[in-house]
Amino acid sequence: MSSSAPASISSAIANRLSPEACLQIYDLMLRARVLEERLITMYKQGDGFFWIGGPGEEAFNVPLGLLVNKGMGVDHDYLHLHYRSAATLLAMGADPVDSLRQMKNVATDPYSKGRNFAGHFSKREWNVVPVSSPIEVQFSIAIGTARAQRAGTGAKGITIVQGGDAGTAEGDFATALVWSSRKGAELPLLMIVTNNRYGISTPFAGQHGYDQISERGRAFGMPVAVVDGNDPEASHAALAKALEYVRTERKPYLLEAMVSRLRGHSSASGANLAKEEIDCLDKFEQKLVERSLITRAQIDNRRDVLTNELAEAGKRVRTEPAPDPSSIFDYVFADKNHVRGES
Amino acid sequence: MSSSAPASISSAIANRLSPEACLQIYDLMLRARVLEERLITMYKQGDGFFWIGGPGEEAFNVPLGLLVNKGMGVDHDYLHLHYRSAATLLAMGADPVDSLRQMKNVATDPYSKGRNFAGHFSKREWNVVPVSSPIEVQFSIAIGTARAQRAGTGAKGITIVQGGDAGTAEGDFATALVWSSRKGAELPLLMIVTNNRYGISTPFAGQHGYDQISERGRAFGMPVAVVDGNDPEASHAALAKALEYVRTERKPYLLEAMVSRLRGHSSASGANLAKEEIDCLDKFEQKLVERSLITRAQIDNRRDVLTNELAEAGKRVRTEPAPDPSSIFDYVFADKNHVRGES
Amino acid sequence: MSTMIQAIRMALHVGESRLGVTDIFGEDVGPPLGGVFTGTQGLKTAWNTPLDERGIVGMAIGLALAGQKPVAEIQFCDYAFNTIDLLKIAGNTYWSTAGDWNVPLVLMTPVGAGIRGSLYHSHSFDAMATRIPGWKIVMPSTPRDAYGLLLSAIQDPNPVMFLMPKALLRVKSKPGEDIPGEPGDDKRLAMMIDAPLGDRSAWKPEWPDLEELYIPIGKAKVVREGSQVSVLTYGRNVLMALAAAEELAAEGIDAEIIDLRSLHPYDWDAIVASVRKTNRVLCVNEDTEITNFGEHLIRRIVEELFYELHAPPKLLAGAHIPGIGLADSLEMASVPQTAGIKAAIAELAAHEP
Amino acid sequence: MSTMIQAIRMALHVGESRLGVTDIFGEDVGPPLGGVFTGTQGLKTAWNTPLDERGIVGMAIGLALAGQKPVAEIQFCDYAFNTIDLLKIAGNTYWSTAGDWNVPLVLMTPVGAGIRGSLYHSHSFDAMATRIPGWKIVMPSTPRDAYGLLLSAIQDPNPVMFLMPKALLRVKSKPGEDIPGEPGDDKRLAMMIDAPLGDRSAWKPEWPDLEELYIPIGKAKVVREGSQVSVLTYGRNVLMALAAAEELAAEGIDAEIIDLRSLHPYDWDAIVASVRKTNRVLCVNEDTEITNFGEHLIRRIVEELFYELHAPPKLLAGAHIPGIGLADSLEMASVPQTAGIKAAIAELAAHEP
Ligand SMILES: Cc1ncc(C[n+]2csc(CCOP(=O)(O)OP(=O)(O)O)c2C)c(N)n1
Ligand SMILES: Cc1ncc(C[n+]2csc(CCOP(=O)(O)OP(=O)(O)O)c2C)c(N)n1
Ligand SMILES: [Mg+2]
Ligand SMILES: [Mg+2]
Repeated sequence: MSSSAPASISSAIANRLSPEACLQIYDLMLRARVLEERLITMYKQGDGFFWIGGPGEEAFNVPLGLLVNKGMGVDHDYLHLHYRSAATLLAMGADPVDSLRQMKNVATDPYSKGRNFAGHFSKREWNVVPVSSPIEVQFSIAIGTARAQRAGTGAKGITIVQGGDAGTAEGDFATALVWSSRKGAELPLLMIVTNNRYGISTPFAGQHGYDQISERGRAFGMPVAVVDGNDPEASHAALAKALEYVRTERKPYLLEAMVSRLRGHSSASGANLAKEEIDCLDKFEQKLVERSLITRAQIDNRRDVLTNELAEAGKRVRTEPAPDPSSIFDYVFADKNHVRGES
Repeated sequence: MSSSAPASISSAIANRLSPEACLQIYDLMLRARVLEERLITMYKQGDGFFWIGGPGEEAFNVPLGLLVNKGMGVDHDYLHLHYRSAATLLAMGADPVDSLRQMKNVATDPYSKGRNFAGHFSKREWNVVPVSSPIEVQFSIAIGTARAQRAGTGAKGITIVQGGDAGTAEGDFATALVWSSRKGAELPLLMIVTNNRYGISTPFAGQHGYDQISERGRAFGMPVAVVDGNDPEASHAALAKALEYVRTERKPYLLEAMVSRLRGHSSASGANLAKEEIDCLDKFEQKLVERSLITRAQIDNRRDVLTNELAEAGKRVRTEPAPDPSSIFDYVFADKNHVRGES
Repeated sequence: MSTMIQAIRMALHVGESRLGVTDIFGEDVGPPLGGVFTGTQGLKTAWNTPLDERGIVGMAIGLALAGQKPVAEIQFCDYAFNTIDLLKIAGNTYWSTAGDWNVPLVLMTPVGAGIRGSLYHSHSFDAMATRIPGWKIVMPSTPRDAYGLLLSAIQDPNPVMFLMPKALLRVKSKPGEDIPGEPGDDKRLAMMIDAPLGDRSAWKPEWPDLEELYIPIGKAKVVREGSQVSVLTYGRNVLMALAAAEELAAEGIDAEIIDLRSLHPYDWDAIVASVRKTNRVLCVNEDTEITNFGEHLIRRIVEELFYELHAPPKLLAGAHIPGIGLADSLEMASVPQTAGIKAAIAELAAHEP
Repeated sequence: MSTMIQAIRMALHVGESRLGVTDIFGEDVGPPLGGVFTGTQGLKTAWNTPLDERGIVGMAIGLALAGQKPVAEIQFCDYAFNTIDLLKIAGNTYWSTAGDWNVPLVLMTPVGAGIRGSLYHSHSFDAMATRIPGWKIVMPSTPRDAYGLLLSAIQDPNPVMFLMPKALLRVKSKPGEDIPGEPGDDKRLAMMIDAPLGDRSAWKPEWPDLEELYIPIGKAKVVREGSQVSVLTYGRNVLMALAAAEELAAEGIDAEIIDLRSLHPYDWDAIVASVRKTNRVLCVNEDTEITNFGEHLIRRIVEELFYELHAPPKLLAGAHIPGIGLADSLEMASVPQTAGIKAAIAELAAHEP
């Protein structure tokens, strides 16, 4: 995934991670997958009104979560994610049960207190900027956190923004390209496009004038790369390289990850398995088995354990209270400047 | 101005136009310049509230007006211009006195009946789409007239859209790039950026990540070119080439013209002469004198004649009626479908 | 007996096959999906756009200027708020050019709450839309009105916004409110014009032969005659107001329910006639309650009919909060519900000057 | 004696030198121009952005989230209509995250008619702004209020919109309304803080040492006490209403003029007190008259104070047309003028129940 060469030729050997790293990534990928499956089950059982998430993006989103400089404030990385980022949050250490709470829209949902859809994360403690439903606006907002971290400020963190392929047609994507690359005022911004080749029902083909969206970064003088987002080792390497560049150069980088959409767009389209898509989890399991880092039995057992854990958690969440009707008037105006550390 | 080479190396010889063509272009450039000077004088004498226009763009805008396939409907070219396009309109045959009328905001102003600023043209008879003040929106609207002329429709006209350099930072510029280059659904759209290296007071340097804005077209697979907009022959050649491509291929083309801003941004910044800028009219006069196509005496005489004509016209326009207050309620809703030929 | 979304689809079919509609477009509007609510399935001029609302509105304006007849969709009105400047241009072009260029386009977009859509699938657009001069704004509450208003919108030489009450899209028409030409049997209609699940590449709709029906823009409909209170409403709230009125009838309270159908221009004569009769007014809509279209109606009623009023006019609207929360309890508390409408009508009826 | 634009510049200086303002930005906000109205000349944190309003608003939100204190400018509110979705996000983030992230930013933008600005330099923004929950909205009518409201906006942990009445930016403050610390002599002040014409690369402002002054957001000001009619207005129309009231005083009509100053939250107590006293209400603003903020005020007054009213409340606002025409005759006919305000007050005063 060098800035000139396509993903395919990136040497698999070069990207190989240690057995420990592989197993850590695998376990997080599995946790993320099991979480999404639980959320879909909850939806189908009427324990939530709408599901949207990231099954098929775990191989890319888990390494992203592991490579983040996690924390609060400009010395850590700001994350402007979208609604397929559960794996990234889990890799950062989020409690999957909190996702069940948001799905069930109970008052205990820590991300929105039952106000927002599943996958709409917000965690100031970790610089996870609120996920909002409008496509691509995060690209216009990310330039602001990035400016607070620009060269000369001494800030150690950078800003990472992520969105889908279809969304790059919004002007906000161009806004991020233009504002982050101004000569002499470049921003430490990693722009990630997770390309699953669909916008809801609309295929990539016929909506774009190029084969790879990352080509759009070249005119702005920024490094661009494409990576196989179904390969966690390649993704880890591509992310490490991109992050290294942005951290040291304090300049923008555009990374495109080719990923799968395993359960279709959302519950609105049925959330059924898309058999034609590559399953990064299957692929990685095979690899780990071939490398004899894990056995089928261990895999099946681990999956059962995690599945049962979340099934039990789901039952508990069912018993948690719905938000109070009068709470709709809470949090319209702040009386403290929380983002400035007041509390 | 080939899609790879910079403007500079485009051979002057190759671009040479016939004496007749040169003199026609020169006379139109002069008419346009004299018109702008009259408008500025009107502003300074209190015969108008605001001036904005195109002194310094005549060498590019006149050839544009001459090369347009002028007329009404999809078999002719649609023009989505901005507020510096008087020279293009004059080259198409517009009456300069109508510009004085809009400047003086009298009821006889054919473009807006005293409602809009100078330079805000509208002429359905010639497919001149209304110029509106918001920067860059014409790029989002132009894709619509272009779609009505796309390959397969049999339409003979194409769509031409023009805007400034700073305005390309708006998402609408990206919208035109994305929508016009969709594979299999390309649009016959010539996008022109007249780059005067300023947005009001803000210099080009420091606001962009590239040296030439036209670079942004490459990722979309469209031909791009840069031309010296102070050279009418080079501009004529660059436009002829671009138009030829769009007319035959029915695909988009991005042309950047480097132009001067001879009177600053507008009357808001004084409309005084910017001595540091190249004056395309002076340059072309020298050339024509060198080629002995015209004499200094003829030039001075011609300028006097045109100046006096417009001075006289300005006096007449002063006597024309102001719009009636009650007319503010006219033309809120149409009762006929004019754009469909009803009248 | 069709649903509103089927009625819209049939109107678009008539539009593209007989009324000169050239382009029906938006995100996921073309095959294979035919719209997130199925409104554009099986239409021959329907196509998918890039994910760019500004491009969609710009495309519609440009097509209109080029003498085409575009019908554009913004997938949810929640996502139209980055295009207000372009909507204003569509509305001001005829005026700014003093009659040179009119802009005949139709913009469709689903609005309102009622589907547990959380912050970004619950917005209303009526207050925003009525603030944009040069547009005509319509919003049906029945499939038949949807069909007739959409045909009128397509024929209009001006920009017309067609607001689709999300919660009513799958509600079936009442007996006697058929669309002229549709088969009486709704199973049959579904077989004919609803795309099958799964692969549809081979599917073609079989259109009933429909007659044209034009509901004039600017005419309200008295959906329930009454003598004591005038309820001025539209879209989803019409059904709630009717339900409330029926319950109140049992209690001897007689409310008149007016479905405005057109928000701009609106039917002032119908409002005046009703207020002169009942002397009491309730405006109901789902949009947030500060700078709300119902407040315009009340302001004008007060200015012109002050001495006709036997009680202070009342507005029942959405809470003035930044969003509509996902949880049942939150959505119900955020926008008017039948019980609240019933209480408001009863209070007004009981009010003695 | 400063002008409003000088007062704004001085407030921004206090903001960046004492109150933690980190970024003042927008189109032509930085050197050399320092703002199309000179509001940001000589400020050390002022910088020029690309010509992209969406980027400007997004930048402001992002900076706020990162704990900075941004003051962003949209050059004319006429050009903010492609950012409404982002303004809504600034307003709903604290709510949607149930208190996790507040968004402390200030957005300044010039509004209103009065300078023959034609279609795109005459827009009002008060109706649009009051429709976006989660924002505080202020609009001064004097230099001193501009100074004090802007300092309060900078200190507020929420998004605050600071609407600058274009026509008043160069109006000088009245005696006794000085900004604490400014030199009495206005020539002197100009010498100190106005950038010279021509080359300014070497110029540095000499700031007076200013005291902080906070005009609380949410408090109106009774600018003229009166007994017969309450005029609720703000911005440019305050001066017109005062002029009208002075003329009417000579004719024995005694109007009370209330400058709301804050549009959201607004000072309901002040309104109630005035209406209880005068029993007659006139709302005046320049925004288009359908779905207008003045209609909200009238709706609430009617709902809560119906029996206090001795005359139908009246709204004087901009004509509901797609734009404001350039010609004198057109602009004057499109928005309220002193004569019209005077006539409306007189009519209300003369009205007998
Ligand atoms: C501004 C906006 N327009 C439309 C939508 C409705 N919508 C939700 S997801 C989606 C498709 C997004 O596709 P892409 O950007 O490729 O991301 P993906 O879902 O494929 O990961 C659309 C159109 C939206 N949420 N926001
Ligand atoms: C959307 C919008 N934002 C801001 C303005 C104010 N404005 C008018 S011209 C201008 C600068 C345009 O610069 P450029 O695009 O380079 O065109 P030029 O005037 O230099 O030809 C600005 C900011 C506007 N008219 N529209
Ligand atoms: Mg996608
Ligand atoms: Mg320029």
